[in-house]
Amino acid sequence: MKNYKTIVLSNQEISPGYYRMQILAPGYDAQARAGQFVMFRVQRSLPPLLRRPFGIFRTGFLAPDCDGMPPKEFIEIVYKVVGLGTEIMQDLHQGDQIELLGPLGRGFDLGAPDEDKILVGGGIGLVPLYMLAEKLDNKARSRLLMGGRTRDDIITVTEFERLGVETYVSTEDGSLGEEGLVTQVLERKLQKYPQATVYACGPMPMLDAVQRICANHKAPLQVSLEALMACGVGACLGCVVKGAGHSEETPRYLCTCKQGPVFNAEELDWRQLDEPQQDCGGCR
Amino acid sequence: MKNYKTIVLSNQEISPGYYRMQILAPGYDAQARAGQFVMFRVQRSLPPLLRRPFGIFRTGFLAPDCDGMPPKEFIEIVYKVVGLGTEIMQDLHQGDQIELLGPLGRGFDLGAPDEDKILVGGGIGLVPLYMLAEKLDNKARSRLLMGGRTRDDIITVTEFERLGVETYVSTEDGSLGEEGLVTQVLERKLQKYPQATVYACGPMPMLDAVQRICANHKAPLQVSLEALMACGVGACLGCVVKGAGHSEETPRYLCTCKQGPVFNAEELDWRQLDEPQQDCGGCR
Amino acid sequence: MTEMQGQRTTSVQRPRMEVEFAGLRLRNPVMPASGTFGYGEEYSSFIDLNQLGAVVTKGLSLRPKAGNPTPRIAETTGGMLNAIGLQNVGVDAFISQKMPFLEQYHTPVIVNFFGNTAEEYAEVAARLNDVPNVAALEMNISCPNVKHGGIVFGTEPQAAYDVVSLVRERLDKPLIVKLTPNVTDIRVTAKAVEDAGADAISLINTLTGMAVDVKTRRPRLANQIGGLSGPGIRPIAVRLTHQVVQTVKLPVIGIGGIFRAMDALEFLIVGARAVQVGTANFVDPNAMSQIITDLENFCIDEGIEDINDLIGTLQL
Amino acid sequence: MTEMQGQRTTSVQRPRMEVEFAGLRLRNPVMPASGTFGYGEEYSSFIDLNQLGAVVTKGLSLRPKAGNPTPRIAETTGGMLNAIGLQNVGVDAFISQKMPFLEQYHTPVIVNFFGNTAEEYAEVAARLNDVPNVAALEMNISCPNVKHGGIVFGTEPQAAYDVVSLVRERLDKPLIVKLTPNVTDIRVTAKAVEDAGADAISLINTLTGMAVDVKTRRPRLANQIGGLSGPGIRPIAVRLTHQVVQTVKLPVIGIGGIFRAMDALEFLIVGARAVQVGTANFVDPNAMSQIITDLENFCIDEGIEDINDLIGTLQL
Ligand SMILES: Cc1cc2nc3c(=O)[nH]c(=O)nc-3n(C[C@H](O)[C@H](O)[C@H](O)COP(=O)(O)OP(=O)(O)OC[C@H]3O[C@@H](n4cnc5c(N)ncnc54)[C@H](O)[C@@H]3O)c2cc1C
Ligand SMILES: Cc1cc2nc3c(=O)[nH]c(=O)nc-3n(C[C@H](O)[C@H](O)[C@H](O)COP(=O)(O)OP(=O)(O)OC[C@H]3O[C@@H](n4cnc5c(N)ncnc54)[C@H](O)[C@@H]3O)c2cc1C
Ligand SMILES: Cc1cc2nc3c(=O)[nH]c(=O)nc-3n(C[C@H](O)[C@H](O)[C@H](O)COP(=O)(O)O)c2cc1C
Ligand SMILES: Cc1cc2nc3c(=O)[nH]c(=O)nc-3n(C[C@H](O)[C@H](O)[C@H](O)COP(=O)(O)O)c2cc1C
Ligand code: FES
Ligand code: FES
Repeated sequence: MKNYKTIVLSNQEISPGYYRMQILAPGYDAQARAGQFVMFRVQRSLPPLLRRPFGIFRTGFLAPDCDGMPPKEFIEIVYKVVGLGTEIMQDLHQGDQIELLGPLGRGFDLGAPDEDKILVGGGIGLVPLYMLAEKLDNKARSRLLMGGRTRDDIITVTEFERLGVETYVSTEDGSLGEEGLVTQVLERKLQKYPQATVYACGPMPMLDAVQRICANHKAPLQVSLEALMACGVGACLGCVVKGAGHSEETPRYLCTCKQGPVFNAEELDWRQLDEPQQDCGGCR
Repeated sequence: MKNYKTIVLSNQEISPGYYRMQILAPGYDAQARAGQFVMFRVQRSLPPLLRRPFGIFRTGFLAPDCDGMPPKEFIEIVYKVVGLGTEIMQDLHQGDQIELLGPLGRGFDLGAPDEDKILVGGGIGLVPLYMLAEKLDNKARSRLLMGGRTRDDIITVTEFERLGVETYVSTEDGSLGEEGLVTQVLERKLQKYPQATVYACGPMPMLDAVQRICANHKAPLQVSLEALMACGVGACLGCVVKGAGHSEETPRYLCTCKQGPVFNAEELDWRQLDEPQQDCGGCR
Repeated sequence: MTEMQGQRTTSVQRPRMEVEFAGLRLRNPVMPASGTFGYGEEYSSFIDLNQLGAVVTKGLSLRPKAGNPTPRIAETTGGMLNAIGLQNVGVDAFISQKMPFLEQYHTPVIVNFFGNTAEEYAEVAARLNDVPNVAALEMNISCPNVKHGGIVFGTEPQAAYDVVSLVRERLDKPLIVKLTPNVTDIRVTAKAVEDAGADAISLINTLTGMAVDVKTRRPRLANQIGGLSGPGIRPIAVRLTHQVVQTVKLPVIGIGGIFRAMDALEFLIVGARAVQVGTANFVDPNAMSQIITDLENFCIDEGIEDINDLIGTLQL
Repeated sequence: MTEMQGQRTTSVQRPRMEVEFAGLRLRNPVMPASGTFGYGEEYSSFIDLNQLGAVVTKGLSLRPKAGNPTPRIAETTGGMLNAIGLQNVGVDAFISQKMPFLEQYHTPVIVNFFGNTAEEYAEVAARLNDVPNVAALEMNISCPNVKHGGIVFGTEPQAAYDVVSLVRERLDKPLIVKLTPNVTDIRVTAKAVEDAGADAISLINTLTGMAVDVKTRRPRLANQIGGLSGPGIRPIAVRLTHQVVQTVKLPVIGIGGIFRAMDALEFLIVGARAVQVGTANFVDPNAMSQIITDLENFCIDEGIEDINDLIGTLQL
């Protein structure tokens, strides 16, 4: 975990309203785990006041320079333009100075290589699943279910396919892949691979449905959550989510930034996760 | 007077810390008078909250496009980087969107063509004098005295010379032209041209000295002042300056933005103009 | 280069934007905040005064007031401090020299006023009572009472009650009382003002603040302290507006840090019947016009036919 | 990519940065504000705790406190609202689980605490009184008194006096009392707290605010209202600090919107002996470190040999 000033390497629109940004990020390739995130800040920009959290899409090394120096590490984030901060981000160019705090939080548990795995991503929720898929030892036994409202929300398909992960696409309007919800597909896949571990990231209603299906099938489930965050390091207690066993009398809150963003489904209180007040403004 | 969104045409450093910006500005060439100013805002930028006032250096027309449209008007401003707003301004590029409110305030009274005229500018105070010099009918009878701390503060000399105005340069450190204060030169010139009208813009201590010299010589004087401004149009009453006859008991305040920024020396209360509280933060 | 604009050129049914309260009928709920729009004329080349819900004047006193020494303003993060010192031409010069300009427009004129004593307040109100085209008065009670040790009228419920009662006796026109936020419990002042016979409440006036120039080690305002306004204070203003709406039956006008339609909507949703735009006018003379257009568009997008259907619809 | 840094590598004589007050001796006048720095450990991989003037903990109560439902935070222009609801591990768990980490450093630990009743306050203080490495206590009186209709202790001078007196009886360590800005006249509270035996005053806690999501028409905080912090409130905090310094003899710690050394200097110049940095930590975990460096550099540039020579040097 570090905080430093660094620069944007590239920033491109990859689908209407979705951008992919490469950032010079020493230390990340060695340290970052799938499911972790960064707190991103546009330097000298105020507003926004607070940093914005983004999942790590992937890490890597730049092609080495001819200067004999060790190759440079980068991370990539993929973000959807939704408000003040992301609107400013979309205008960033190569060389612009930013600040990066990370890698933060608890990532996915990669499990054993000989397990079946089903990755379920909705819209921007696909982001952390890419790094997860990349790190999985046995890609042949992993399937990725991609869901979105329209074809525009199905981002980075080619990247996933290049990894050699079997992918299934569904859209609510049928503009790409199967028409309907990604959870339909999950239901079918779990029937086919009843021993599978499920990894999911996406909007809360999707996660809620995924949780129900997994509970029915008794399939282990890891979910990656979003929450409003101020600090990202467990200091402000702004990002909490209700934990299993939470009640008015014995409240039990978990920090999404530190104890998450990836949780085992059993750790969470699912009855209350879909309450409207859990909605973080524009939670998708 | 108009307020509109427009774009930066160019923005270049012309001396260390001094920039010259060309802005697309329909209507200004016909309307703007020498000594008037604009309220400038970097769009979508907050902070700074308030607009920043800048004198108009010159107006003009771009070389006509081959599209058959009438040629486009522009203005130029010349600014010194001193704080938050000007720091952001120095990073603007061609095509960046900004907002312009103006032309504002009372400009210089150009007087009669057959008068001797002496223009006295200190540092950034040279800005409104350029447009003034340009508009004067009889440049042969006009002299420009340029003062500054060092050679870096003597900006846009070549532009003035190109106008055909006789220019005299003095710097406090002697790094360019005569060593000493511009007011020394003024004293000499007024002896030579005792009927001259004086136009001055620059830091308050300079204006104060100029006023004393002119009063001694009974030379008519017009000065252009700076003041902290919020609105620029006479609505907030933030920019006032003490008028002639001002006292604690019968206070008499004039709006720099509306009744100025150019005042006849007799309109102002010179005893109090050099009080420290008149200093607007970084007044130069 | 584009002239600022925002009107949609669709055939959609435009929502009803008029609001009515305290005997006023406004074209829309948007008006300038006192002291940020001069006497109307200053901004009239940038914005069509006929577009506005009302015009609110700079605060007027019985005699002309010179105001404070300079510097009078200082920019702060997300706001500005001002200590103008209520400089104004005085009520009589306003009536003779400034009203005629405003009478050219068919927009209601709300005259903001103040005094140094309760009697002065009452006297200003009485003089304005006879001016036909003055639609309503807005009484600024954030002023020190020189007869009572300089305690600000608006911070003492009893003093607020007394001065509003006195004005009420002399005034037939609608009386809006503008509250100061610099109190422990604004509900108490609001109640006092309601009991004293106000027709509406507007809030908030500026919060008291101070800034220091660290190089010279002087306060950045000659007056040392000044009033903080701008977007940074909006959450405080929304909270206070909410509290007052919950406390009194009077209609409320929300003020504080409104820069965009979204900001105005916060106040309307918590229950304000109208809003005033202050500091935003300095930043963008077109701000009110844009807010009006965007409020209409918001209503269209949300399927709201009458903006009154939005007012006070906070979901708790 | 550059690691953040700012130390000048010149041979200039470094200024004296230590400040002393209320029996505390701090390496420099910069410390975190309660609730924005966890229990110290959370930020320890980003900032060397040994660099700081002191560490101030999250507010502690007698029993663990769960805090409010979510959403608990909302960004506003130039600030943020929070309604964390004082979630904390409780004083006993703090002593057994959190103190050992802090004891690894030689930076004074200031423990912030609160209660729902005066007795609870006193009991928490008593338990902390016996913890050797706790350097001082900071008492947050911006909490509702559940025994008295939920009136906030800090808004009632008598209630403030009573609760501080009670704590004073049970506490030998230095007692800092942290004031709420949501009052008509903070000088009255400051005086009450001084009379009740406080050793120092810190201010300000957050201002009460509210924000509304205009699409859902709900408050953006589940708790409806929350505390406003950040750079937008700084002018209010500077003004209140100035007023309190002028009123009491106690040393004062300034808090509110401090993001840069320039901001800290405003408080020191009006007379604060130290400052606390809150929201800025979220934006930049390195903020305090940068502020300390820049304060030193400011002293060097201005030829100030001892930072104490700056304190209270406001030119009026
Ligand atoms: C752990 C984590 C990982 C994330 N990963 C990604 C990602 O890979 N790609 C991506 O596009 N988005 C991701 N998000 C959501 C992303 O943080 C928000 O979309 C972003 O903060 C919106 O900022 P804004 O200023 O554009 O929106 P605004 O609505 O203007 O933001 C206002 C405030 O709300 C917060 N906020 C708004 N939406 C969200 C949200 N959905 N989740 C959390 N905070 C929110 C902002 O951070 C800010 O504090 C992630 C969120 C979390 C918590
Ligand atoms: C009528 C007029 C004409 C001007 N013409 C020019 C010009 O041609 N070229 C040029 O470089 N400068 C000019 N100035 C000064 C210019 O407005 C300031 O340098 C500029 O506003 C500084 O902004 P900042 O954000 O960089 O500084 P900051 O110090 O961060 O500004 C803080 C606040 O103080 C105000 N301020 C600071 N210095 C001045 C000042 N000297 N005068 C007025 N307000 C100030 C700012 O507008 C802002 O509100 C003019 C000022 C006036 C009133
Ligand atoms: C420069 C200035 C002058 C003001 N003068 C007055 C005044 O004369 N009377 C009054 O009641 N309020 C006055 N106010 C307060 C505003 O009307 C308004 O209540 C306050 O600025 C908050 O709104 P805002 O944040 O939109 O500016 C003034 C505010 C400013 C900034
Ligand atoms: C998320 C958050 C939690 C806070 N928790 C506490 C607390 O537990 N006790 C307390 O006395 N103040 C608390 N505060 C108030 C801060 O200590 C500080 O007084 C306030 O934020 C103003 O400073 P700032 O503008 O630098 O943030 C909290 C503030 C924030 C933003
Ligand atoms: S974001 Fe601050 S505790 Fe999680
Ligand atoms: S700047 Fe507002 S009156 Fe001059």
